[in-house]
Amino acid sequence: MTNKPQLPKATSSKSSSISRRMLLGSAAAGAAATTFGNFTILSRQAQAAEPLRVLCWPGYEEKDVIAEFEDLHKTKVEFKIYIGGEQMLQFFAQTAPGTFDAIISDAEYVQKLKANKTIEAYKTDGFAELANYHPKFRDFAPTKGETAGTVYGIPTRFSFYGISYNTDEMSAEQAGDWNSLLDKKYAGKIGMFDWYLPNLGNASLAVDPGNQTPYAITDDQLKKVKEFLTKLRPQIGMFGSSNQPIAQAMLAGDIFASPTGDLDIDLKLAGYDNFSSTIPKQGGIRWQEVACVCSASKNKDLAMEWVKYMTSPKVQSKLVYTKAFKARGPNMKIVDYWDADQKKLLSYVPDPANPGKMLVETLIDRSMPRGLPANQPEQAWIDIFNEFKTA
Amino acid sequence: MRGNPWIFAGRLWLGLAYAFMFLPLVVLVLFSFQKNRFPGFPLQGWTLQWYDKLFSDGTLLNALGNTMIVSPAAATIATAIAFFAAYAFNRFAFRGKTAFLALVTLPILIPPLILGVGFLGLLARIHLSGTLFAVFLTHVVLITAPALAIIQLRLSQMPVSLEEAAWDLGATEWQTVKKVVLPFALPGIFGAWLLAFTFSFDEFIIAWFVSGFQPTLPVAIYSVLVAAIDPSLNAIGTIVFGISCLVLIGLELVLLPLLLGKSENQS
Amino acid sequence: MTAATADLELLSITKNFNSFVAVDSVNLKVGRGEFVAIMGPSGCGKTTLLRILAGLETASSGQLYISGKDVSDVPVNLRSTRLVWQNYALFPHLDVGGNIAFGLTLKPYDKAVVAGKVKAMAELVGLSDFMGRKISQLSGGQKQRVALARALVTEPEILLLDEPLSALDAHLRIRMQGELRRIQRQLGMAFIYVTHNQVEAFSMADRVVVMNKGRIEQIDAPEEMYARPKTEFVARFVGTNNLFTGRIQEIGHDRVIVHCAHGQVVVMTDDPPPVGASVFVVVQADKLTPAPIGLAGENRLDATLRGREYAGSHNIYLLDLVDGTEVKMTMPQILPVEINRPVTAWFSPQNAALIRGAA
Amino acid sequence: MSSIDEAPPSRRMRTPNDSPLKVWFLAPLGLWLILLFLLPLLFLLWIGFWRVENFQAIPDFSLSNYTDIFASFFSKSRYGLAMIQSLWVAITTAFFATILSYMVALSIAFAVPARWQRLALLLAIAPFWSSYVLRLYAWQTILSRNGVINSIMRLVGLSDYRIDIIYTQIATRIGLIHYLAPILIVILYVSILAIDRVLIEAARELGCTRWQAFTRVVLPLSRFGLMTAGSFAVIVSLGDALSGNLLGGGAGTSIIGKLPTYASMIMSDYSSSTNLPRTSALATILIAVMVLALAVGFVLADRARRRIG
Repeated sequence: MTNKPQLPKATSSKSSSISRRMLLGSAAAGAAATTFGNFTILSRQAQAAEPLRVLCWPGYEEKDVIAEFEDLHKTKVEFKIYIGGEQMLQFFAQTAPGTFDAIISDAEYVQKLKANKTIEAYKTDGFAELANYHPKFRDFAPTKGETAGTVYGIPTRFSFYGISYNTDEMSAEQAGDWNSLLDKKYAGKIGMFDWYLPNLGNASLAVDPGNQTPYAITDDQLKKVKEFLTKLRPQIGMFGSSNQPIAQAMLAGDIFASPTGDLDIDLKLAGYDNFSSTIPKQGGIRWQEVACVCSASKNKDLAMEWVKYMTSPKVQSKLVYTKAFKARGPNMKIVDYWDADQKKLLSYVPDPANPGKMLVETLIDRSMPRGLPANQPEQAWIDIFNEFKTA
Repeated sequence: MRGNPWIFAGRLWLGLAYAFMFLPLVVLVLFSFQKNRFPGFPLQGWTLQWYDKLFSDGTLLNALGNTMIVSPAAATIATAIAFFAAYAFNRFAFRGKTAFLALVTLPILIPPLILGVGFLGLLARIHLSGTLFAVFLTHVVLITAPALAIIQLRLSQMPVSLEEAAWDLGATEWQTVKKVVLPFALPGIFGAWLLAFTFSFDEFIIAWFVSGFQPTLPVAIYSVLVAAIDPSLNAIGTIVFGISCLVLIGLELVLLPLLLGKSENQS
Repeated sequence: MTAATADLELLSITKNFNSFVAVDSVNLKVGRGEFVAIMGPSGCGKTTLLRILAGLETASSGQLYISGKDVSDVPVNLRSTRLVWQNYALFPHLDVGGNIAFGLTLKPYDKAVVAGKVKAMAELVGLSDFMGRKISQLSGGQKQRVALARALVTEPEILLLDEPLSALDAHLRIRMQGELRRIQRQLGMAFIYVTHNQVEAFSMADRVVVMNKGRIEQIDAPEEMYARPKTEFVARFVGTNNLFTGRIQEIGHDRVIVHCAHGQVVVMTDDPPPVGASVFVVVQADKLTPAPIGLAGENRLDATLRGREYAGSHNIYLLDLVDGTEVKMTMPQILPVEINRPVTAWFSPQNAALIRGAA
Repeated sequence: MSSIDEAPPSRRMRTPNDSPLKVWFLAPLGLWLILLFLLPLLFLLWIGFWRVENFQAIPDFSLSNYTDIFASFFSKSRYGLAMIQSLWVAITTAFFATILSYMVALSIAFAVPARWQRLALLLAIAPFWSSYVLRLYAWQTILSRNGVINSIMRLVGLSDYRIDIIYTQIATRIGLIHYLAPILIVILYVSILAIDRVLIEAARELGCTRWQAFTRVVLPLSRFGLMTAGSFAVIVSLGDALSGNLLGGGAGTSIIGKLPTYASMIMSDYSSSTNLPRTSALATILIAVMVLALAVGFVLADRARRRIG
């Protein structure tokens, strides 16, 4: 409903050159002036040029990532940020059809979006950049369309739920084994992300190393997962609802390790070198985001263009390095846009243990994509997690 | 009174209380000027880089712009609604008055997360979710209760005879409201507006749910906050607190005299 | 007074608050230019009655006529009455001039006309030098004048005043009494003046109305009311009266003998109740004197001196009669009797009045 | 002077003014509340009776969400334990917040010269006007193992002592008390201010010590304010998940155990599963508990008010 996108745009583009005071003043004055304008023109239909509207995790809206697309297509892209797949579904379900043209979804949530018929499959031919994707991201396991050559979503960003740890307190060898977390030394010193899916997935791998389908397990296996978690409970010092509190807790020394992924990237960037991360030998869970096109979009062509844009190595090189998140990109060519430091930080460097492979490739090989419980209802898994939390 | 141990203990306690109240704010402001990327010790030196970062990226400023549209509008409408309602509550007796007042207070008591989901569900059905207008609509609900309380407080200080005098002199009811009640309630209205404004200015959970492509400032802050670790947040926190301090000066001048009943109105 | 010349006429006005009867079938006529004071103890209904006249309350039943027109259902803002409040009820956000002009600015008058009227009124009440003052900067007396001017400038037919002087100090009150009377005469307007202060009522009013429990007890000129109260209530309420309960024992030519508990009392009267009727004998305290030596005859009161109060210009003596009845006697001189000693008081039959008792 | 019955509450009077304004002036508030508060709330309660099929909420009237929740109230999902934790944390938080704020209010009212009281009150409530979330982050920095307090203790050579309360419900309470204090201080200060100073002077005159004057006059007369503040604090604490998540570490330790609060459970359940009806049912249970707490608070406050007379 930005009937006057010019104002904020003008403000932000000039912002570096004018003083803060002026900026505040002009923003306030502009805001006052457009108050009525904004309220009277409420309906989307009233606007001339339809911008592209995207529902996404944080990062995609940052100027570095999207500016080139906007310039190229002479359009404006508007973002609604969500945090967590459930919010995404709610935002989608609770807005008029056609509100969003494209969605960045977690790969496993594509199933739920499909069930709601909110997204549609599209052909992968014409996506030249897919050739540069790591093979694991070319099989589109959770997002494959019903007919050959179609997908519901193409990966754009991913990373791991391996163990991030404080190198002063934990050795690389220990971090390479899920069972080290049970060490008495770490009682109350493990932080955990407050979501059942990655944690139960990791536990599933811990009790059944190398399982290619950690989310499709039998009831017996699930029982073992529960036992593993029960043993883990006294080790947990805190549950974090997002990365920030966990990273803060690591830094403050309140916890020594966390199966939350790669908190070390941000910590290293901040100048704290005593942090690292890895995926234990039993395997670990990987998250990945995919770009989807909404079936009710009136702007599908532009949405497709945007999806294509997001597969480019240059864009991904920025996307995985945003203020919001540090992550990894499925397009292996992104290294061409980085300096040595960035490559090292994001582990796009040769793996000494695996000649001929980059470290990130080893990690990809060792990790399994996050999925939804295949053989049990969601609630059964959530109950296990709740029981674990309240144990 | 001098040397009285109770007074001494009271002042000591007050000092401790202030230390407790301001400690987080001091930390917030301190780390907005520190080089540390994570708030922690030891300190790594002074910098303005986080402010620079904040203002070089238009996102938060845009969000501030959105907030400056929604919050004044919501505060204005809420204050207007609250004034009329407070007048009616103050003047008339009617059945269900207590229940009505309880209903007004309920929105602040229901956890905002719960309310947010409810708002989203309903607004979606009338195709209003995802707009600044939706934020405006819901914020009015949330901030009317405090505004009402302040204006009621002011109106309760108005002698009944003031209105009667106006009627007696030939004023219609509407003329009386306009020419007598409104001027009398003005300090209360002003205080209520400020309070309503700051509530709306700070509110984020509901706004998170119902706002669309134009986030308000707290929503923008939150979307950076949950995802990343960025001391720019301390910078914006400092600025928001600075703005609030300005509002507080307004409060000092208007709201407190009212709350404490030290107004200059006639006996 | 006939209806034709009456400014105001109340016909059995009654006001109930739920089961409580605040005003009980009141009938009253007020003539053109008359100053009527309504008096009574707290809770007697006088203020409610005034508010009914102003239109701030609606009577439960009865009719109200102003200049012959039934205004019972006319709302307050359309009535030609104006009320002056006890607490002044001045608008704190307006200055003196703004307060006085308030009523006029509600109507589409020419500004110059308003200014002229306000100026003239300010002069009448002596506020010309205070027009720009804030209300909070005024003294009590000045506020009172503003309230008066604000009401009068709208040229009402009747001015209603609700204990307007009760918040002023004694000196100012007396000055304002005189001034109110002067203004009332000058404008020839009917004033209805509610007060619980008897001195105020008696010194200003043409007629005094005494109310009790929502009913009118007596309507009379002040002197009449003082000298000849018609009910026990009025007798007790007005002045410093002594009351003796008794029965008519004997009726003479122009006097009756009343049998009281402490003895016989002789009262002069033209209109005696029948023998055996229950009556009250009213004697004002200042009409009691110590009995002259050797006085043998009527209206002797044998008593014991219980106390003395010095009231500046006079002394108040508290006496107990033989049957325990308490009696007050006032006189300028000092009574050379010690406390708890016997004393004999006396009053002339001419100075006593008779009130018929209950039954 | 006119007595009470003579000048009845004139709001009850029938004047020309009676009427239309009452309806017109209350209508905006009423409509706004009904359309934009009651309707969404009822909608939310209603969703609690829906069912979920294939990740979609289907309108229905089924009690299965509630029976499911209560069937596993103390076993599988253990919402019951979380509810007990919530009540324990909320009641103790409210207790401490009320007592501590009362002491602040008393100090302002009695230990600060009259002309500085406004400033003192203003200072006490100023922190309310900064973002709650940011304040919680600041508290995290303060209470952490290597945080502000422990760093300072190390600096002054007290490295043997260390406060270790982050990720316990004590930290949760600190965050909540910091949030509640400004509001409670205002409520309590206003209620203390309403006490007639003459009563206190009279008590002193009658030979009360300062302490007796406090316990026999001030305390009984501020009971209503204390009850109001206390029940407000209980309700806010019950509904808040942020402090428990950020400072309490999601499932902070308390005497009862390492348990999350109920509000925190709702929040994480909501974001974990595609089951809005279940979330709604969970929320409805919380609202019911809050209404109950409010009713208890109301009864207590009313009793306190009656005792004051």
